[in-house]
Amino acid sequence: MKKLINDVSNVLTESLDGFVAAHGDIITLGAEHKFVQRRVLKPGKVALLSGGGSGHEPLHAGFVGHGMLDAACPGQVFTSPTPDQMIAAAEAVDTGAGVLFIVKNYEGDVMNFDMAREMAGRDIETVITDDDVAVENSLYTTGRRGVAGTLVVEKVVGAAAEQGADLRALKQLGDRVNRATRSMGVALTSCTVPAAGKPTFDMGPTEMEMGVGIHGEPGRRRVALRSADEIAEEMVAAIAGDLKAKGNALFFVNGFGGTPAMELYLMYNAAAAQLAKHGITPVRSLVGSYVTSLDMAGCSITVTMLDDEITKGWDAPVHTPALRWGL
Amino acid sequence: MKKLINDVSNVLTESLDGFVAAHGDIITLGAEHKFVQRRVLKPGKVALLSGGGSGHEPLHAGFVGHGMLDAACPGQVFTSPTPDQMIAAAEAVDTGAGVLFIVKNYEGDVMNFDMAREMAGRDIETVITDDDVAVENSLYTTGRRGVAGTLVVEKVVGAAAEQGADLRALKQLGDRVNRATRSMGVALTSCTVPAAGKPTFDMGPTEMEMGVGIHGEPGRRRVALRSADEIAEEMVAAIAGDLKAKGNALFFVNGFGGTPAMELYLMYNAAAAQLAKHGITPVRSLVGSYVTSLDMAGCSITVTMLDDEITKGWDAPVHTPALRWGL
Amino acid sequence: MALPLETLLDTVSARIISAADELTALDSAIGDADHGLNMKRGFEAVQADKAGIFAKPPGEALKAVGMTLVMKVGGASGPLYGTLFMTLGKELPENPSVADLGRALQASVTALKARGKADIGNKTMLDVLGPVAAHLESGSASIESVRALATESAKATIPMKAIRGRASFLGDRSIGHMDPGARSSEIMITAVCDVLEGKP
Amino acid sequence: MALPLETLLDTVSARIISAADELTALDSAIGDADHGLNMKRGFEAVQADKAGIFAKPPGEALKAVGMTLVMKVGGASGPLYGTLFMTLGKELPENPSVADLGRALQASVTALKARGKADIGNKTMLDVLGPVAAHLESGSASIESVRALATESAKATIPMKAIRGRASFLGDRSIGHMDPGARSSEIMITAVCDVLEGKP
Ligand SMILES: Nc1ncnc2c1ncn2[C@@H]1O[C@H](COP(=O)(O)OP(=O)(O)O)[C@@H](O)[C@H]1O
Ligand SMILES: Nc1ncnc2c1ncn2[C@@H]1O[C@H](COP(=O)(O)OP(=O)(O)O)[C@@H](O)[C@H]1O
Ligand SMILES: [Mg+2]
Ligand SMILES: [Mg+2]
Ligand SMILES: [Mg+2]
Ligand SMILES: [Mg+2]
Repeated sequence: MKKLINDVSNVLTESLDGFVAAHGDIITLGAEHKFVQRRVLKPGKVALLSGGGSGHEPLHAGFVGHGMLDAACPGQVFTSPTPDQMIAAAEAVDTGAGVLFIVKNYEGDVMNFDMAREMAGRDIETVITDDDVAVENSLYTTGRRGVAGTLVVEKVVGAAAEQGADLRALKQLGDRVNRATRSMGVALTSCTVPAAGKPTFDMGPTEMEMGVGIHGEPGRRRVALRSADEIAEEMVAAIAGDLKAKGNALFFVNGFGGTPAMELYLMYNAAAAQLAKHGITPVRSLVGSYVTSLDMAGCSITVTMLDDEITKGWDAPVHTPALRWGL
Repeated sequence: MKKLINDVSNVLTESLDGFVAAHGDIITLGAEHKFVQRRVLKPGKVALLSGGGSGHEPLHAGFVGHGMLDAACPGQVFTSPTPDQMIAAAEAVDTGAGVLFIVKNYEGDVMNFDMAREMAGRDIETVITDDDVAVENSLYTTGRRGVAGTLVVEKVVGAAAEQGADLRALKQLGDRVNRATRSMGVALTSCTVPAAGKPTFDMGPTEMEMGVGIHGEPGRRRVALRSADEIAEEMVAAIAGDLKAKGNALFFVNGFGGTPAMELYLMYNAAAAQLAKHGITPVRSLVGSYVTSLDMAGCSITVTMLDDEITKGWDAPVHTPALRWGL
Repeated sequence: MALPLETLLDTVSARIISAADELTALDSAIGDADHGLNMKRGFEAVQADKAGIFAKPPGEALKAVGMTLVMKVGGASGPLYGTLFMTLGKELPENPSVADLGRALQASVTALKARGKADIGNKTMLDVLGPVAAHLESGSASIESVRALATESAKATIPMKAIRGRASFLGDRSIGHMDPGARSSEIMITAVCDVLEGKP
Repeated sequence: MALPLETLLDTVSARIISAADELTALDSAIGDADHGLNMKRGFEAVQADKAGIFAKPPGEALKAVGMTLVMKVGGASGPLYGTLFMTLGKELPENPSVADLGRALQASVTALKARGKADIGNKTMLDVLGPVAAHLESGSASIESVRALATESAKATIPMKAIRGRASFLGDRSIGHMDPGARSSEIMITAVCDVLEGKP
C-alpha cells in the first residue's frame, strides 16, 4: 500500500487536524474529533447535519459552512459514524429551530442516525438520499445507495435553510431534490482501505466495474474495459431511463479520488452528448472529485432535474472548504 | 492503461470540449483548440497569458477568468504549446495594454513562448516561474523547474492586473512573487501518458521518488517509502533552507492527480508542524489537486512568503473554473 | 446456571479480535472490507471498559457492553450487535436456564429485525442468530447441537442472495460468499459454547 | 550537387516516424516520454503539407518545413529542429558543395545554441549536430565518415551528465542514458547519408 500516511490507526485524526487547520476560517473541530462544525452559527436557522464513513472527502466535512451544512460527523473509513457523534454535533449546532439529518441510504448510516435521533431528545427530521440507479430498487430490499447526488441535496437544502425555511419544509425539499436526482458510477481500479492495507478487490488490466458504489464495493457487473463514449452511453441510458424526464438539468461529473481532471472533462463531453439524445439539457455543471472512494480510479455522473426552486438553491451563495461561490 | 478515454489521439480535444462546455459561463474556446480565453475581456487591462503542456489540469485553463488569466494555451500532454497558439491567443485577448506571458521554466516552454513573442509583434513581457527546490540551481544549467508555485504567481499577478497595474509593474510583481515561492514534490507512483500507454517509469511497491517534477520525469532520488512525517520533514527542510525566511506564509499542498484529499490534508498536518520548527506560519492555505501530473500519486508542497501586497493579491476576488472566491 | 460473564466476554472478545482479518476478507468479497476492523475496534473498547462494565450487576453489565458497541463500532454491525447485547441485558434473569437464554436471544433477534428492517433469509447475521435462538427455545438444545447449528447456519448463507446489508447492492453477485456478520455471530456463539463446556 | 530534397524529406520523415517508440522510450528514461510522439507529429504534418512545401523554391521549402515543425512539434525539440530547417533554408545555396552543407549546418548549430542557450557537451542534439557540422566544414568528410560520426556522437552522450534540457533536472541520474534528441539527430543524418548514397 502506497499512501501519504503515518500510522494507519491515526489516519483519520491526522487528516482531520490538517483539514481543520487549513480551513480554520470556516470550521472548527468538536471534542474527540467527533464532528466538524461551522465556525459561526446562525441563530434561528435549522441546523443541517450530515456524516458518514470517511474516505469520501471532501464529502461531508468539506461542505460545512455558509449555505450548506452546520456540522458533519466523520466515521471510520467507510464505516458510519456512531450515535454519540451525531448527538454531540446536534447539541453543538442546534440553535433552537431543530436539526435536519441528511443521511446516505446505507443500513449502517440509517441505523446509527436513527439511534442518534432516538437518543438526542430534540426535534430532528431525516432526509435519506438514494440516488444510485445501479442498484435495483424494491420494497423488500435495502434499496438504492446514496452517492454523489447527496452533494446536490446538501447544497439546495442548505440554501433554503439559510433563507429561513423551517424543519418540515426542509425535509420536504430534501426529499424532493433527492427524487429529482439520479447517479451511476464506474470504477477502473479498486481502492485501498488504509487499515486493510491492500486493494478491496482485484481487477484485471482490461476490466472495469459498472455500477460501482463509493465504498470500493464491487459493482453490479464486471465488464471489459470500454471507451468513454460507451461508458457514458450506458450510464446516461440508465439514469435517463429511470428519471423519465426531459428538460433542464444540473449535470455533475464526479471523480472517485484517483481520476485526473482531464478524464473527468472528457467524460463530461461524452455524457453531455448522450444526455442530449434523451432530451436532457445541462444548464448547470459541476466537475470534480467531490464524493470519492479513497484512491479509486473512476467516476460517477449525476443528473438533477431542475425547477426554479432547485435552481435558485443551487445558485445561492455558498462558502465551504470544498464548494464556494458568490461569497 | 486504464483511462476514461476514447481514441488516444483525441484525448486533448475531447477533454477541452468538455471543459469549455462545463464552464461556458466563464470561458470560450479559440479556433482549432489553440487556446481558452476569458469570455468577457476588460478593455485597458494588461492581458495575462499562460500555457504549457497538458496533463496538469486544472492548470492552466482552469485559472482563466476574472482575477487570474485572460487566456491559456494547452500543448500536447507534457509538451509545450506551439508559438501559433500563443500568437492567436495574444491577438484575441490583448485590448491594447500589452500581454504578460507567465511561463514555467522548461526549455520547451521558454523557447516556444520566446518564438511567439518575437513573431507576435506586440508589447509582451515574460515572467518565468522556477519554484522547484528539488533541482540544483546554477548559472550554467537549465535551472529550476516551474511547478505548483506558478498558481500563486498567476493569482497574485492576476489580481494586480485586474486592479489596473501596467505591464512593467506586473512583470516586476510576478518576478517578486516567484522569488518568494518555493516548492518540492514527491511521487508514490508514475503517471501514464495516454499516447504512450504505459507508466513513464517503474517503481517498486516500497519505493518513492523524492524531488519529482510534474511530468512523470524521475525525481532526484529513488528512496524507500517513508512516513508522511518523514517526507514532510525533508520537503520542508529543503524549502525553508532555500527560502531563508521566517514569518507569515501562504501554504499550499498540491495533489498530483491520483492522490485522495484525505492524504493531502494529512500531509498538510504533517508539514505544518515542520514549518513551525522553521519559524514559518501559514496564514493562508490551499489544499487540493491544482497542478497535476495526469494520474500520478503524490503531492508537492509550496510556500510563498507573504507581505501586504502579495496577501492582498491572494485574497482578491477570483472567478475561474478551478479557483473561486469573493465572487 | 450462573453465567461466567467475565470469562464469556473475554473469550468472545479474544476470538473476534483474532478473527478480524478473516471477517474483513469476507466483507471484501461482498461488502466494504471493514467488518473485522469494526468488530475489533468494538471489542477492544469493551475490554478497555471492563472495569466499569463489571462494576455493574450482570444485566446492567451486558447493557453497558451493548452501549459500548453502539458507540464504538459504527457501520451496520454496531447498532445491531449493540442492540443484541442491550436486549440480552434487559431480558436475561440472574441465573438463566437454557430456555431463558433462548427467550432472551429470541427477544434480541426481534429487536434486531426491527432495527435493521430485515428478516431471516436475507443473508445477514440474523441467519445465524435466528435459528440458534429458536433451537435454544425449543428445549432440546445441547452445547454440541448449538455449536453445530451455528456453524451450519453461517455456511448456509453462502448460496443465499442478499436482500439486506451492503451485499444486497451486488444482486446475484452476492451468491457464493459467506455473510461476514453471519460468520461473526457464529464465532461468538461458538466462543460461548466453548466457555460453557469448560474449554478456554 | 543538386539535393534531392523531396526524397530526403520523405526518408527523414519515414525514419523518424518509425523510430517514434524508440525515441519515446529514450525520453522516458531521462525526460518526459514524448520525444518520439513530438517528432512523429511534426513529420506527419510536414508530409501532410508536402504539396504546399514543394510548390516553393528549395530554400523556401526548407524554411516551410522548419516553420511546420515549429508550429506542430512543441516542446524543446519543436523550436530547435524548426530553427535548424529554417536556417538551412536561409543558408544553403541552390547547388551546395559539401563545404556549403557544412557551413549551413554550422550556421544552424549557432542558431540552435542561441535559441536553447546551450552548448556542445550539454547532452543534447547539439552533441551530434555540432561535430557533424564541423566535420563537414573540414572538407575531409565522406558519406561513410559522416554516418559513423553521427552514430558515435549519439552514443557519446550516454556517459554525459545533462546540463541542459529536461534531463538536467535529474543531475547525476542522467548519466548512462542516450539523449533522445541526439538519437533523433543521428537518425536524420543517417537518413540523409543513405539517400545521398542511393540507398532508399
Ligand atoms: N439490515 C440488517 N439486518 C441485519 N444484519 C445486517 C443488516 N445490514 C447488515 N447486516 C449485517 O452486518 C454485516 C456487515 O457489518 P459491517 O461490515 O460491520 O457494517 P457495514 O456494512 O456498515 O460496513 C453484514 O454482513 C450483515 O450480517
Ligand atoms: N536547450 C537545449 N538545447 C539543445 N537541445 C535541447 C535543449 N533542450 C532540450 N534539447 C533537446 O531536446 C530533446 C527533448 O525533446 P522533446 O522531448 O521533444 O522536448 P521536451 O523536453 O520539451 O519534452 C532533448 O533530448 C535534447 O536533445
Ligand atoms: Mg462499512
Ligand atoms: Mg515534453
Ligand atoms: Mg462492512
Ligand atoms: Mg520530452
